[in-house]
Amino acid sequence: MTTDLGTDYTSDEMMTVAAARRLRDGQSCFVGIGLPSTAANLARRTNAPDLVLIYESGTIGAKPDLPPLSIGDGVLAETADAVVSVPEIFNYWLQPGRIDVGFLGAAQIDRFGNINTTVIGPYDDPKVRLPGAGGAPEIAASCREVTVIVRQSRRAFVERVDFVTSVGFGSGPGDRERLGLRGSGPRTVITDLGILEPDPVGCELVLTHLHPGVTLDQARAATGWELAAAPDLRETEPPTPDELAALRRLTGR
Amino acid sequence: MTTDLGTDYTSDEMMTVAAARRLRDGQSCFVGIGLPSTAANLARRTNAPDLVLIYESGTIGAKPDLPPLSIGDGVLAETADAVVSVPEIFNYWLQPGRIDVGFLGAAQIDRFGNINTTVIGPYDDPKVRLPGAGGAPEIAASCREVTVIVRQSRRAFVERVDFVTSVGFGSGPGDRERLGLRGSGPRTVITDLGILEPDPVGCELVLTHLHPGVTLDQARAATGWELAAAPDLRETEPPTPDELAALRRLTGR
Amino acid sequence: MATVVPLAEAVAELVHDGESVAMEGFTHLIPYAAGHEIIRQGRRDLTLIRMTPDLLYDQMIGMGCARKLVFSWGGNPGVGSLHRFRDAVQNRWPAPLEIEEHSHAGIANAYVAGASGLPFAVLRGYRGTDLPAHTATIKPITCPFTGEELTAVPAINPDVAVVHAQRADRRGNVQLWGITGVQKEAVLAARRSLVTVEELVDELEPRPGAIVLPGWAITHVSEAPGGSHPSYSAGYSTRDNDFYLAWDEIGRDRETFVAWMKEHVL
Amino acid sequence: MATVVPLAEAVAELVHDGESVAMEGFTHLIPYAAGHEIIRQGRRDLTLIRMTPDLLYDQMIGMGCARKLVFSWGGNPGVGSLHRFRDAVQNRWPAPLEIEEHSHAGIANAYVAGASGLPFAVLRGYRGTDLPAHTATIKPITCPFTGEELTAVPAINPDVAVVHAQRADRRGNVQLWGITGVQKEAVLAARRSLVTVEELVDELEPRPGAIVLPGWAITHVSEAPGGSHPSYSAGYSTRDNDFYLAWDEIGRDRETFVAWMKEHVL
Repeated sequence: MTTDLGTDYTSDEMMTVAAARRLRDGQSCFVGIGLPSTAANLARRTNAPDLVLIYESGTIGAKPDLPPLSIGDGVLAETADAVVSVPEIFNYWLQPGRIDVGFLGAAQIDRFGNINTTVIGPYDDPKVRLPGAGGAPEIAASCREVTVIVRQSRRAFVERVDFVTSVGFGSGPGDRERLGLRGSGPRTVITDLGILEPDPVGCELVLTHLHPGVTLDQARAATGWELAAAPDLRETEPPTPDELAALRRLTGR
Repeated sequence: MTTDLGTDYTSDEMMTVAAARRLRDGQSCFVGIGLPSTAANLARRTNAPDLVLIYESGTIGAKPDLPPLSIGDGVLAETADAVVSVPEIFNYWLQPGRIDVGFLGAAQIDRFGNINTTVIGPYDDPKVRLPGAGGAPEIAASCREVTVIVRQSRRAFVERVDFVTSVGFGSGPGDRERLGLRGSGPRTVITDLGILEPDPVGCELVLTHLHPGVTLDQARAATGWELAAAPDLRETEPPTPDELAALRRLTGR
Repeated sequence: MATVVPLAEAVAELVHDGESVAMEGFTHLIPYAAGHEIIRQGRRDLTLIRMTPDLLYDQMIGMGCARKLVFSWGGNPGVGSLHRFRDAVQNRWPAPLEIEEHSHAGIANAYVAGASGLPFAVLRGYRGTDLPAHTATIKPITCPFTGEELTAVPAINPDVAVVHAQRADRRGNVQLWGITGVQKEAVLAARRSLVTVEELVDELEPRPGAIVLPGWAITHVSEAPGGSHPSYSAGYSTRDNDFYLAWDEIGRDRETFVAWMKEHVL
Repeated sequence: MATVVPLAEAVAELVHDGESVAMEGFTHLIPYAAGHEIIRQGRRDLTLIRMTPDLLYDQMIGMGCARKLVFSWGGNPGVGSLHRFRDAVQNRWPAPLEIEEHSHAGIANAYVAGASGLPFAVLRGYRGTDLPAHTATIKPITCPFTGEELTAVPAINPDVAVVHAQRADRRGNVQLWGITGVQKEAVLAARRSLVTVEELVDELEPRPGAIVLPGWAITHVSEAPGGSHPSYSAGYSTRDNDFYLAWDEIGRDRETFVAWMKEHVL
């Protein structure tokens, strides 16, 4: 391990490390596939060894050696504390709000943290037909809090999503309560440029952290709304050599 | 085995044998505890070796050596094809109407085959507080047909039950359909004196069989309503030596 | 994460006067040791919830722990009546007992709703019976697609659920097998939970038919070997059917009952 | 009691043009062999139901079997898009594809209702999303006890359910383990059912984590070793992740796709 490891990392690596750090030891985490799964698995190897990973395939407490390609790879069942049916994972485990953190990706996200993974363009004549909802609407509704991991660009960060697949803060304050959604919504959006968090009053996502080397102008240029910065905008701690080494063992880079 | 075995049997044995004969091989049978369980287990040893016994404890295809004392004895789970949760046995197996026969007991039964296992006397100030419903209301509603096993007496066979725990034909024709009950109701009531079946037009229980040695007057004296006899009232075949031997192996008599 | 504590401590911490307590175990794995500890600690005014009250609630009712019983079948399975339960309902001894009466399907689904974070469950049940006239927690509901009328029951969310299981590891992950009844639902529906186990082990070896309740969904685990007697724990004990038969006599008479409880439980 | 018949015969008997077919298996145990047989038999106008269409329905849609798709997540897990599905929705190739779109929780509960003989299921779901505006089978429902508004979905009761499992005995009792998804519900919700298995055995040896579907609840069982590839059957095979990655290229282009299907399936 060389000393310049600390600066030799990609923006995706920074994003994954920043996401992993948000998980606290002993929490339960409902994990979406892709970037969220990599970040959750990294957390289990760094700051949160007793993180409980829950996949919608019904595996509770999975301990995969490597992040699985799908949410139902064999290693998840083999290493889980319990494997339950798909109806049970949604009804008994997700729906009552007993899971601490939902980790989601997004194709589009808007200023109120609403997520689109359904269509770009009109629903009945889509420009791009995306995979759809999966477990996301109910993960976004029911987990105590939600962390979204998504690369930042004007295509993805839009004023208003083309289709609300999963509700963030709807059209603003009070909407989650009005809709009867039990979780507190997207508390953190982690991108390859920085970290956004909802303004406690207006629920709008504002920039609270920039990753090292990224400027506020760059973040604004990659956002489809007038991105506000928090008064105490900070720089993310770069990945430590240990974090980076653990991540690269996971991703095989 | 001696030749006079055929006549040396009790009225309870006649009742149990008559009940067992009603089960056909390969049927599925939701079994209540007590007399129904003994009869169903006898059927598995005589005319219906592939009878599927289902107990409300969640055991499907149990093959006990001896009739269990409770509906949850260990032997039921150990010998079952599948053991499922109690919610599952009621929701996935009983409720959709996929079980052929429900085998029930009763404290009171009335002329329309309604069953009381809840209270004798007023509900709020009962003369006798009975165990209550258990699985019976939904067994009576959902099995394709129901067989009731109950000793015949004026105390048990009443004009109108004190409390409808499980619906037979309600107050007469059309009631089951109106209530949305899917099964065809109590097709057979087997007692220690004979067999009653519902009149196809009026749904009233009428006597179709007398057990050997029992008279119509005796049956009427043990019935709290004007008991009608079927035009072709027949005598039940007495227990065969094989049936009796199998039953006594079961009951340890 | 569940913490492993002695039974007396767990009961003292989790079960309080006036609360609702669900003790489940369908014939199998009935948590007698925990129930006896609740009796010894003199809890009062409990709302006892259980599909099949069994001898356990007969004892708790007879010792005056209960104000209300929510149940679906109150008998001694295969034997006959629960005499203490009957005495409370018919003669208000030792105290009046309010009852909320259901069918098995109704209570099972009410637990499912409770475990699922829903306010109610829907079933084909109760229709045409006299139960809805006496139980306020049974209401009609109409299918928004077909217009068909079905039945709704409200969720059961007890203050405490108590169940017995075969094993737990030291992190409080619980393993049970055989007839598992409605125990998972009761634990997941409850605000707090206590699982007594036959044995604490270092590692939960996978077993056919076993389910695992993760420790993070449980409050406390207590070791209580033999804690399901006269019920049983598959793999550890068999049902003491003789005791169930004998209870018919013990429970029938108030004095015999109290003397037995003094000698064997208090 | 299920009868054990060859796969081609089972498909010919059970799957008819214009019917609704649910093929389930959540990542694990996806019934590819049966799906390919349906393609070979040239079924048309099917309503295909499946939580995660996966490559299987991408193939069936691309080969023109489907008139309608009921689903909740139409992607190549961990890889990206299903290009044949996208081409059908965006460009109506090879035929227009009607879609009925849900969330996982919604479809899972619709199967539960179907298996339970109920006309609908209740969940905390969809609220605030744009799905109800586009999917007629999502409606509000009010709790009769609390007045709270929740969501209802109608039961799914397919004409046929097709699943893959590890083993069956000669009486058609089926055993599966690992991730068992929504397969039990799909089979119990369906009017007819087909289970393909890796292996027929004389006796189903109990196994940790295994569930058993009794033969009397199944229509047909067919032996299809390797029948879940490129998905997997725990204990028999591992997921062919390379194939899932390779499919992204194969499925992207119409001609490449048709050529591949001709060579490997037809």
